[in-house]
Amino acid sequence: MKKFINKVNDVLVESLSGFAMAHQDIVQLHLDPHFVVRANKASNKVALISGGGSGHEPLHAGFVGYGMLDAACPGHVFTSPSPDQMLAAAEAVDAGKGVLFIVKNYAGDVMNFEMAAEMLSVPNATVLTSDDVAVENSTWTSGRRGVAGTVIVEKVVGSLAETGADLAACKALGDKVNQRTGSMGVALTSCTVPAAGRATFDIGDNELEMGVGIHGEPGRRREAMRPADAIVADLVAAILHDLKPAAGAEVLLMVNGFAATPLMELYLLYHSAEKLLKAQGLIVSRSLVGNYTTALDMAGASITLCLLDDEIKQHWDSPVHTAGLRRGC
Amino acid sequence: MKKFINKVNDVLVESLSGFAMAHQDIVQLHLDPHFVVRANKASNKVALISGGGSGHEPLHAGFVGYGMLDAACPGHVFTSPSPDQMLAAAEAVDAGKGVLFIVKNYAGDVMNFEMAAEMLSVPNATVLTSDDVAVENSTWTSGRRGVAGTVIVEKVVGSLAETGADLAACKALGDKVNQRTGSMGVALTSCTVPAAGRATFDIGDNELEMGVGIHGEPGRRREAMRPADAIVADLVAAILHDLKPAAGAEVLLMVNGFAATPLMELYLLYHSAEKLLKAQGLIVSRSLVGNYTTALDMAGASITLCLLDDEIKQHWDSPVHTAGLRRGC
Amino acid sequence: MNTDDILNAIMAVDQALAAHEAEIESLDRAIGDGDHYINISRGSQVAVAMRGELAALSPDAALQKLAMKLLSTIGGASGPLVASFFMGMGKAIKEHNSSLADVAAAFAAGVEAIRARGKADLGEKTMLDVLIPVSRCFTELTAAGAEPRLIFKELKQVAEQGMLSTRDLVATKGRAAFLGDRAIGHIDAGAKSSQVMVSAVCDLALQT
Amino acid sequence: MNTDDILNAIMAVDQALAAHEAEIESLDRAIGDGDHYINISRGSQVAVAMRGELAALSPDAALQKLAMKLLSTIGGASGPLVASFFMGMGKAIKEHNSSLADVAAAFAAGVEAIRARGKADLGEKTMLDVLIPVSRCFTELTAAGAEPRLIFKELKQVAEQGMLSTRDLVATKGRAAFLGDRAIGHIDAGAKSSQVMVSAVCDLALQT
Ligand SMILES: Nc1ncnc2c1ncn2[C@@H]1O[C@H](COP(=O)(O)OP(=O)(O)O)[C@@H](O)[C@H]1O
Ligand SMILES: Nc1ncnc2c1ncn2[C@@H]1O[C@H](COP(=O)(O)OP(=O)(O)O)[C@@H](O)[C@H]1O
Ligand SMILES: [Mg+2]
Ligand SMILES: [Mg+2]
Ligand SMILES: [Mg+2]
Ligand SMILES: [Mg+2]
Repeated sequence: MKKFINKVNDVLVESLSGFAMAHQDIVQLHLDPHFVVRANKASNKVALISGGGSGHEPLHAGFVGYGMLDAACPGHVFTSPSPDQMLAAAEAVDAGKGVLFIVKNYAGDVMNFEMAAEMLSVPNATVLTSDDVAVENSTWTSGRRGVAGTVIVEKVVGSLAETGADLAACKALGDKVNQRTGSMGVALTSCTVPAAGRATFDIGDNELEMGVGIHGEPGRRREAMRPADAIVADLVAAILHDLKPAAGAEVLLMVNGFAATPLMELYLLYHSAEKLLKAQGLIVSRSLVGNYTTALDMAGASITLCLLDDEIKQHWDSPVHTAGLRRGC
Repeated sequence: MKKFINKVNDVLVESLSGFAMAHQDIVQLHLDPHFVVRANKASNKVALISGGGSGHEPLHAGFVGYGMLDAACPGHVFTSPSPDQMLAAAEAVDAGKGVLFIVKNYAGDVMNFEMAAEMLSVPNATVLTSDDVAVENSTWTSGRRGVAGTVIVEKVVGSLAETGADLAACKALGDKVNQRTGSMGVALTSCTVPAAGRATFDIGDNELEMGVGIHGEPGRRREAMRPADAIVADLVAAILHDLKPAAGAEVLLMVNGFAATPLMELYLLYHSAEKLLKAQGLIVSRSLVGNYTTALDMAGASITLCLLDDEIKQHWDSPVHTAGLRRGC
Repeated sequence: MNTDDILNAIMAVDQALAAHEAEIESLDRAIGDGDHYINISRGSQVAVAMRGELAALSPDAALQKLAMKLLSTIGGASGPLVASFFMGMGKAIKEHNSSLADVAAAFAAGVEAIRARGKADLGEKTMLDVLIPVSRCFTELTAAGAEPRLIFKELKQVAEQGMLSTRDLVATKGRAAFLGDRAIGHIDAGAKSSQVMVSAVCDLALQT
Repeated sequence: MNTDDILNAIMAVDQALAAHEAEIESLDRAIGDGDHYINISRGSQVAVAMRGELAALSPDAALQKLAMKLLSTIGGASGPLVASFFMGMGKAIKEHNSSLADVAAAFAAGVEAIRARGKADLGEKTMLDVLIPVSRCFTELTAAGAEPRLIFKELKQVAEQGMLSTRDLVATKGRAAFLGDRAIGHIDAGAKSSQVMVSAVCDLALQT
């Protein structure tokens, strides 16, 4: 393992501290318990709080700021944060209109946020994101994973919350966006958890993992490396199979890097995916390409599609000012 | 070599096409010869044109747009573009106030831009960036390499050009920023040029290359992997030795990823560097952390310092709207 | 049972986990995300560090305090589950001098709290495949008035069987659930760490 | 020399470069950025593809046209240098039926154009360490009225020596200049490709 770190146990606090120093105009960091809030507390709006294991940067702390989150609770690497973090964050950012938790659907995150929600005295609700189509939903499992589509949920609900909408409306929009969003990822290399010191999984020089999770969880299948167009065709087919868009539907196309894949390749994937979607009669009217929901140092990428409607478009296009996403202000 | 590509010869055009599709609100792509211009041509300003070998994305095409470049000329991977590209780009973006070329100091880039400048009928000037302190300047070499500091030059001069300043003023500011900027990089892995199909250099599992270039050129020395703080101390010392800032000087601190190093580690490096600079009595008042001048798929990072003054600060802070950097609009 | 027994159990559990680090880690790497040992040992280490504070408290208060600390320390899926266990046990245990039957009842309450929190049951390839059988056996044997040494020996065996039983299961809870059939053939990390902890406490009881 | 000779030389150069792909590539990887073979062969391939167009032109026009195409095709450091060579040669060559001495003079003009463009000279560990000695020898031998077969054999040797001479040099131009002493011990890629091209053209001349 070769990483820019000092002591394994200091990685999280040093990295969060650097993040807060570099973006002191946008965020403020609290330690023990760890959470990140906006530099300027918002008033008269539903407070949006997300969080999860670290290692997915810029998710979630990178999306704290005007137009997106009010607070983020970073856990240890790939480990859900604990309820004391959510409680302290909620106390800091509650502005009298309640708290909406945005939680990626993993057992650990769900249970920790659930316990925080139970202990919290302020009105609150939770949106669970579960956009990863690699794992089929079924009644007897805990359901699909939340991955890069979470960024879209945070952006869109974040925008609605700035308008002063109430808790129920924010939750409803979050659930709607989640239902209209599907993602699937592919890994070319494993990631390495600093504390573990070695690769999470082994993968051959000519192999890829189709449907991989953002923690390096195995996906649908291991297969031989193929041209980008063939990989994209499989990812897009799996997502469309799940979302079943109407003919001529308008979509947001996101190509998300897992951290070690260069922008040059991400744009090449975008080109391949947009061509394919157009050929299938879909209208790609919004895009996002870059490293937004990463998997430590994994080489790989995911494709996310979100079925747009006027409400989602309006809130996608609105101004946002965070470390990880900024437009219009 | 595992990359998301189709045919090696199609990488550049497919990637540029994806870039242009994803950012059609900002840029427009021309092929044969290849260049990228703003979606909306600017008027009554000096036209800023940069370019260089591809593989450093978002540099340069990612910085085309309001407040930065008017055009970018992407060459093949790690290969200077050719004069016909600069000539076509200049013809497309010249707005009657002349053309300023911003060129990283490599023999190939210098000669190709020089030939274009000689053939161009429009008044023009060139800023050569040469911020890499890893290679000592000397009278008998072609001088230092231009690396991540180029982004600062493009941002600052881009802002001045929007005010309608003339060609001489734009060139003067570009030269000033370049003189006040120093960078040094470190590689943990090699990069792999798609057409070559294998790593540019070999490096051990416990080694780093101190002073590496953004094409994988060897740096000052190969050494054993060390803690982040020790690496940062060497990078910062080399830059300060070169820039020799006055006590209490105000600086911009940039931590630039070479593509495969996660944001978590870049922020950890930022933390280490800012602490060190503060301890030396410097004031870190501006920051930039992320993948801005990459080296294909290399794991590694560089640190850049720019000595600020009021003029540079004003133009650093001003609005910019490009695919790779956006603020204030 | 008194607070001293809790303190000794904490030490025994911490040491036993450390002795099984590589094994637990590699199980979670195979079908989870590789951090289970890190999470659970972060918990056991903080528990060890708390022994001074806990010593002054009654067993119920000690377990409650421990639960809250573990809740804010462990994180991940195991954090809320382990914390729920000690909360449940702390609520159920007598203030002082619990009998073995009392401890069995409190243990059952702890396991029930895990079930409630994780909405899982026997056969879902989780720590419950160790804890539910252990709890049932503990309750039955104490109710039948079995000899303590026999009870602890038996519980170790039941824990071992439960742990091994997860090998052939498909997971329907936790990260391994994402794998479908691909999880078959791997023992669940949480089941292994639970078996290690149960064994360590039983060994402690057998020594004294 | 006529246009046919240029077309034949293009074929010969393209084949010779291809035969030395691995060697040239690895030299630029060692002390450059690894793309010299790709750059130069992109040029030779486009030249091959242009043979139809060039056939109708006089040698001077053909060389000028080739130069402009190479300028927009090769890129990198070698693009402007190679293009300058053919521009310089094209300006200097006679319209038709050049003698060997005319060709030597035109070659010298091409090499001079590289020097002017790259601001480099002998001993800076570049392609000029092949081209300058070859050009000097070519001029001298034709001036002395030497027999063509002897001239071409001699030029091949001079090219080889020039190429080998770069091994012990420190580079002061091009990417290898960033390396300082670390470039010692490696042959320059541009010197190698130049030697391969010179040799290929000499072999062609020797065959006919
Ligand atoms: N719903 C659940 N009920 C009971 N145990 C569970 C549940 N979900 C997960 N587990 C247990 O937690 C263990 C994983 O814990 P850990 O690795 O610490 O957390 P994470 O899965 O968040 O990385 C699994 O091996 C399993 O035994
Ligand atoms: N100023 C110069 N004058 C003459 N030759 C040069 C000069 N700079 C570089 N070269 C030659 O160009 C070669 C490198 O060409 P190439 O690899 O195609 O370009 P780049 O260095 O841009 O990658 C070097 O090996 C050297 O022989
Ligand atoms: Mg985890
Ligand atoms: Mg090159
Ligand atoms: Mg785990
Ligand atoms: Mg080269």
